[in-house]
Amino acid sequence: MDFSISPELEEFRNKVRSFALREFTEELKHKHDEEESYPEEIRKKVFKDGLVDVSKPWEMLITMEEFCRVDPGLGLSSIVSLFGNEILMFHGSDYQREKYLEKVWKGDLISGFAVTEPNAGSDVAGISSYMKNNGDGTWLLNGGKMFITNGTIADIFLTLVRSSPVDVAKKHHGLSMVIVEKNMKGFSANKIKGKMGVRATNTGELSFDNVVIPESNIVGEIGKGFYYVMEFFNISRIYVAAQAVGIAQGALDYILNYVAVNKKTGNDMADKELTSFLIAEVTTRVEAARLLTYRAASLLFKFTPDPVATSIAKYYAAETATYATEKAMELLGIDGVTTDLERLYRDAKITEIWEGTSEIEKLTIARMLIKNKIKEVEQHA
Amino acid sequence: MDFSISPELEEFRNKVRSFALREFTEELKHKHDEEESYPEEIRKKVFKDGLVDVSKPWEMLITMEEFCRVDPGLGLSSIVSLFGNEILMFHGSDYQREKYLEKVWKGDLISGFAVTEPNAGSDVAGISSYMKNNGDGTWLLNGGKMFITNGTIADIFLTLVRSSPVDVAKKHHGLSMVIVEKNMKGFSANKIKGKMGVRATNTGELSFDNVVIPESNIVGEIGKGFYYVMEFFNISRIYVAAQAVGIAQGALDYILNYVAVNKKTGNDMADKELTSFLIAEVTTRVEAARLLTYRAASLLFKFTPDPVATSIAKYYAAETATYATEKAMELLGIDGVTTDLERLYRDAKITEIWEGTSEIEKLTIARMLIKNKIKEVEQHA
Amino acid sequence: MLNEELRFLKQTIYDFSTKEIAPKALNIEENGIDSDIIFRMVEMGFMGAVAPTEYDGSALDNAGYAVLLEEIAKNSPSLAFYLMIQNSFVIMPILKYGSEEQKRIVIHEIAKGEASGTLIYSDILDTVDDQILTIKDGKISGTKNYVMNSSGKYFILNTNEDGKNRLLLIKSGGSKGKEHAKLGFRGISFSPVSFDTTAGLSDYIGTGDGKKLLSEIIDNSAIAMSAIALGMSESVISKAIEYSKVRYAFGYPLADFQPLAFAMSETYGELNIMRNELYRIATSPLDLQDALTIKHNLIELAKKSSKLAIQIHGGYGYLEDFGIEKFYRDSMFLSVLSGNRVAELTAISNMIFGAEVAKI
Amino acid sequence: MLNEELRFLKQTIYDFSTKEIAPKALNIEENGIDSDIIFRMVEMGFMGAVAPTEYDGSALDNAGYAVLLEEIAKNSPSLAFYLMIQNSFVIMPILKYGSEEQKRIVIHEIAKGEASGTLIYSDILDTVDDQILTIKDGKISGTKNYVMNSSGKYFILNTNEDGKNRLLLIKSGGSKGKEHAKLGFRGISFSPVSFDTTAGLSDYIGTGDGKKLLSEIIDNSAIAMSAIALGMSESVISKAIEYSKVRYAFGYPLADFQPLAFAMSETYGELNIMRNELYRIATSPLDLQDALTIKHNLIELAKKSSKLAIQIHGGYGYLEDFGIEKFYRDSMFLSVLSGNRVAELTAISNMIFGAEVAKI
Repeated sequence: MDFSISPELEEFRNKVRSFALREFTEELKHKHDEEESYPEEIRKKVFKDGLVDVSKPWEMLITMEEFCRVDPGLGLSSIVSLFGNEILMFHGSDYQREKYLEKVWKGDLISGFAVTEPNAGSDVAGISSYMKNNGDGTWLLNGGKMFITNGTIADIFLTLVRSSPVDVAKKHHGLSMVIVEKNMKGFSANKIKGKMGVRATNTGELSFDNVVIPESNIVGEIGKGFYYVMEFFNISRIYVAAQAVGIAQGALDYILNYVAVNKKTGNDMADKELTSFLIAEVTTRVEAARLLTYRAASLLFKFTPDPVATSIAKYYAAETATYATEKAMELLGIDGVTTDLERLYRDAKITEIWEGTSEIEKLTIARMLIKNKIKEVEQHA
Repeated sequence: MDFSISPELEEFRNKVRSFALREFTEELKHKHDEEESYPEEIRKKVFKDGLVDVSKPWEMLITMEEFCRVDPGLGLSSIVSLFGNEILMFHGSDYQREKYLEKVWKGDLISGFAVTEPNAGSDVAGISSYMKNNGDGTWLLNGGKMFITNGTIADIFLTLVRSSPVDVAKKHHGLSMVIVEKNMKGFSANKIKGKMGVRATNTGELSFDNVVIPESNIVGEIGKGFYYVMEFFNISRIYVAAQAVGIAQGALDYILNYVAVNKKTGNDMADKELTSFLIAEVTTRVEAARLLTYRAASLLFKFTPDPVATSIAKYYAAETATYATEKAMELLGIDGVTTDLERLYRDAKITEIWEGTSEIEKLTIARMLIKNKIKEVEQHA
Repeated sequence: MLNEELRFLKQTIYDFSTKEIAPKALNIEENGIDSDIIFRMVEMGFMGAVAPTEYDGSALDNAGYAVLLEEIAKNSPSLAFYLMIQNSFVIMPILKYGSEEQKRIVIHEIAKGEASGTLIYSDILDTVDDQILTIKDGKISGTKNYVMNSSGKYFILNTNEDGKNRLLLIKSGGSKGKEHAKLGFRGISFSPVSFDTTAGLSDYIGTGDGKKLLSEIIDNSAIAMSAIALGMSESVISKAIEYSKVRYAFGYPLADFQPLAFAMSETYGELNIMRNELYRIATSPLDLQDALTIKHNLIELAKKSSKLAIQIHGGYGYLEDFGIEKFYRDSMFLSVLSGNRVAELTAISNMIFGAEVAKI
Repeated sequence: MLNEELRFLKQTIYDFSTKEIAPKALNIEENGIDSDIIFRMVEMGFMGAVAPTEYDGSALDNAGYAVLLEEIAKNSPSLAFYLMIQNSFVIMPILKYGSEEQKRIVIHEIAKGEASGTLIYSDILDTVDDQILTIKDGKISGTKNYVMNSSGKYFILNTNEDGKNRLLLIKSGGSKGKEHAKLGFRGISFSPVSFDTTAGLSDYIGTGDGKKLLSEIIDNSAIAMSAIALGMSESVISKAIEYSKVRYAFGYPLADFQPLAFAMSETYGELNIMRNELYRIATSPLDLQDALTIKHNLIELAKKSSKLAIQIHGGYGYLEDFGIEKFYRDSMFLSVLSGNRVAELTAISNMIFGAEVAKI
């Protein structure tokens, strides 16, 4: 076992951290949070500086972590234009790769991933957006999507739709993944305003009103959409875990800085055991969250993703992000409410919700473990 | 980063697990718990089967984990005869190595590690056992020790004593490490009975009444005892973390088995989300504890021990052991109180106490982090 | 919160518990509840605490009974649980469902210390390691694995006859198996009991479904169990507080360290809140939702308090002689014995949600 | 637990809060408390809730005042906190320490909605980002960074004159800085205020040490803060319960999933226990230990409830429009504003331990 990070990756970490500390200025952090506006200028810089390279997954992960450590709103916004690209990478046709994927990778197109609907969140197979076969090589799509990141700025959406009538016993059959372009007739998007946190990210509600989907925009096999989504969650949840680790580390940074500053000004807070306990408890959980995340990532990046490891990382890291920001606020008190920590506190909570709530992660973990144990018991019986 | 365990080590793990499952019989587990008796026969077997080899630290760690997973009382007893051997390994003279250490390694001598006193537990430098220089190459030791593992069965004790008058401002100076033999005149030991758990391990109270310590029994440098103990904690705490991981995993084993058995008998407990959540929460913490422990171990085994990583592992793993056994009892309910789980529940709590309470671990973590942060802040200032 | 009468009762029992029970507490754990203690329990009127005076009881009301258990549990949770078995598990069901003959004989004998009884209620706990007793031709057969006070004379138990569950009161007739290793309440026998007997005494108790009656009996013991948990929490956290004032580390008493002091005072604060709520409930018309809620909260508090107290006591907390570790074991055992946790949480949820929920 | 009078008051305020405040709650968050609302607050007698009738107040006692804040906080924690500032932070100190002139003018104006006041108490919070105001030659100078309701007319604040801390009541005279980003209570202005002024009105308030008086004022607001936390918890957990009945996942309402149902009903159960304790305290002679204890517990409960409610609401819980996320922010802000946590825990510990503890 080797828990050390390669010097190259450490160097990369320093590079992205420096970028974030330099480019995520106080002014920009405040502005995009207050106005709920998307920081396109920063995103451009991130791509220009070559900080986003899908062929280097460890670097992607570290970028996510270090960006969110400094500011989740700006940090996420700058890289989330790639959202869903792995689905095209694994299942897209040559046509789709050329027309969409390569541009997404370069940052020239913004991608969105559209699964959630007003009445179907965690229950992915509960979606009702429906696509009917016109029989002429095209399909007619109706329905809507909710809470879609990049909703009003994305050029394309990897969209999960129902492509054959629902079979109640097998609800996850008959779902397909299609590419919806923002310019398609019948497509519209409304910006969702008033998020508690990550307000620099763009979120929208999508509407499909008789949108014509050409056969060429169906990704992979028809009817396999549910499985693509689950496969994708094995990836995206690891990135959410990295977000959460970054946020938690950011909160810990605030705690340690505050204590050091207090110590310098003669306040004895740093010498109080209560402070020590808080630091130890938060540090411990941050370290645990990071290790769980890196372990899940190392399995994924070796092409042996483990959904249990992934869900453990996502659930634990998200809980840690919320916990760490709470504890930091508790320690900093009134000095915390007017700093960036206040925003971090608002940002953190989303990691327990998106890409699968903590509740869904727990079910995923338990179902697989129980299944394995029953198999094991039966083999011994 | 590589989180995988080598196939050789996995094989070794299977071997020790098989040993424990085979040798730690229901009868022996009950007997030694009930009678509070030391399982010398198992210890002999463990050494005979070559399961203890101090030159292979990863194997030692895995043995600790897997033994405690099956039964902490028997498991600990079988390997704790080596207790404190690392101090001799690092600081012992040739004479001490030959006379004591090699025999301890072979299992022919039982070693004890005697630091704690009735009035000094976490506060190591608060001990008052005192050794006076006779000026003739011998020292005269008086005082006593409390909660000493192997107290009434060890042949030798690595004993921390005060060797010069206490300087209140520098209490951790003037402490030395000496080897006390059980046969020395003036030495006596009483068995401490009535431990809540790990009752197969032997615990004693030691008394030194004008014990003559020859110069040759002083380990390393005079006055350096406190530092040797702290250095040793970097090792022993990792083993306690491994104990705790084993106990927590043992509790998880009970949970999963119980759910699988219930499922087979038609009880729908396995399908209840409450059960799923419990499994997911316990599994997550066990995984986190294990990763933290292995990380601390990997640093130690590369001779770059990190006290922060060690204390994090010890504190978190111990908390997890207690937590996991509690949750298992909660799920199994009345079915749990008559099984081995009941004993595991009693055993677990000790890991939060010995070799440094959780409170001390937290202070260790925080102190170093605060120190580093202040240094960092000062450098930037 | 307590009125004068209750305060006086509390003082009396506190004194008794401190002077007579505390010194024997360790012995109770090691050797069980001996006849001397039973004798004193009878003299004090505790064996038949809730029974009317006509059956030789003390006719304590809910609050008085809670005071009794709280104060006894402070020193011997085993003895408190034993008293609760007699009163909540045997006397109360007989008073409620039993015949006049059952009342006259059984309650009298218990109140006088001539016999003790128990309730076998594992049928309503989710268990895989237990059987349901059956009746055929007037003969009870089967083994119950989890019987507290299994050496008692009277058993209230559920049997299945032709698919119907019925509660019976029988006079021993069971054969006691080997004592289980005891997680907690070590002063009380705990073992399997095998039955192969014709029902004794006047058998049937109550007319409804036996399992439902068992649930009712357990529900009705909620305040009593809460009082035991409360007494345990109080005792163990008070001991931790006192110890922290006299035990030094690094030159200071443990009480000087904020995280320790705050952990203890937070627990103590919760304790006060819960105590007030418990006695509010005990002195009001029975509200099952409130009673089950406080029971769950107080048992959790007992677990939390005892864990904290061990930690404060360090190595000493781990030794039986110091009387701390038993609270850690007893609180978990109380939790296990306190009823069907999931069923009760579901019941509470249904009441709160005003609908049947929590099915999955 | 509440007597008939209080129950009637509760019903009245509940109706008012539901009909008049709930529809405006979102607007309060976005645009502040407008004059229409102040007008209604005056009409209802809430601005001077605790003031005697001779100063145009409603003369509510502790319990009545708690009922008011609890019911208002259910719909608008901002408004409830605003009312608490007026009553606990301004009116009460003036009643206790102020001159007759201060009472006649300031309390009257507040009760009539003609002015509002505030208390600057960051001096007793551990902060590195704040200064102590000084007085020299009758002139106050310095900047206070953390002022709630900084747009109000009257300020009670601490100043240091020749090393002595004294509490002053002054008539504005400060210059309001840029509004801070607001974690919570967004309906109330929150900004730095710079002073460079001679003290107005009849200046000194109270005779003791200014910081000690600030602590007393905060201590005395414990029941009021508790009531706000209680109202918030109740509101947010009730919303979660209702939502869980109508929101489906995997074919079932969320309320059918045990871990969700139990988490909600456990929180709800704690809430009931705390409510009973709060009103017990509010209707008894003041016990500071009890009051601080319930405050800490209720604020923690408000944080816990709101976190759970967001989780139950999923993505919707994260959106301002749904009125859930504000409780998450407000409860944390309330925690921060509720006083000096460490000092209060130390005070509680000292009372429980009967000695000075928790120093390290």
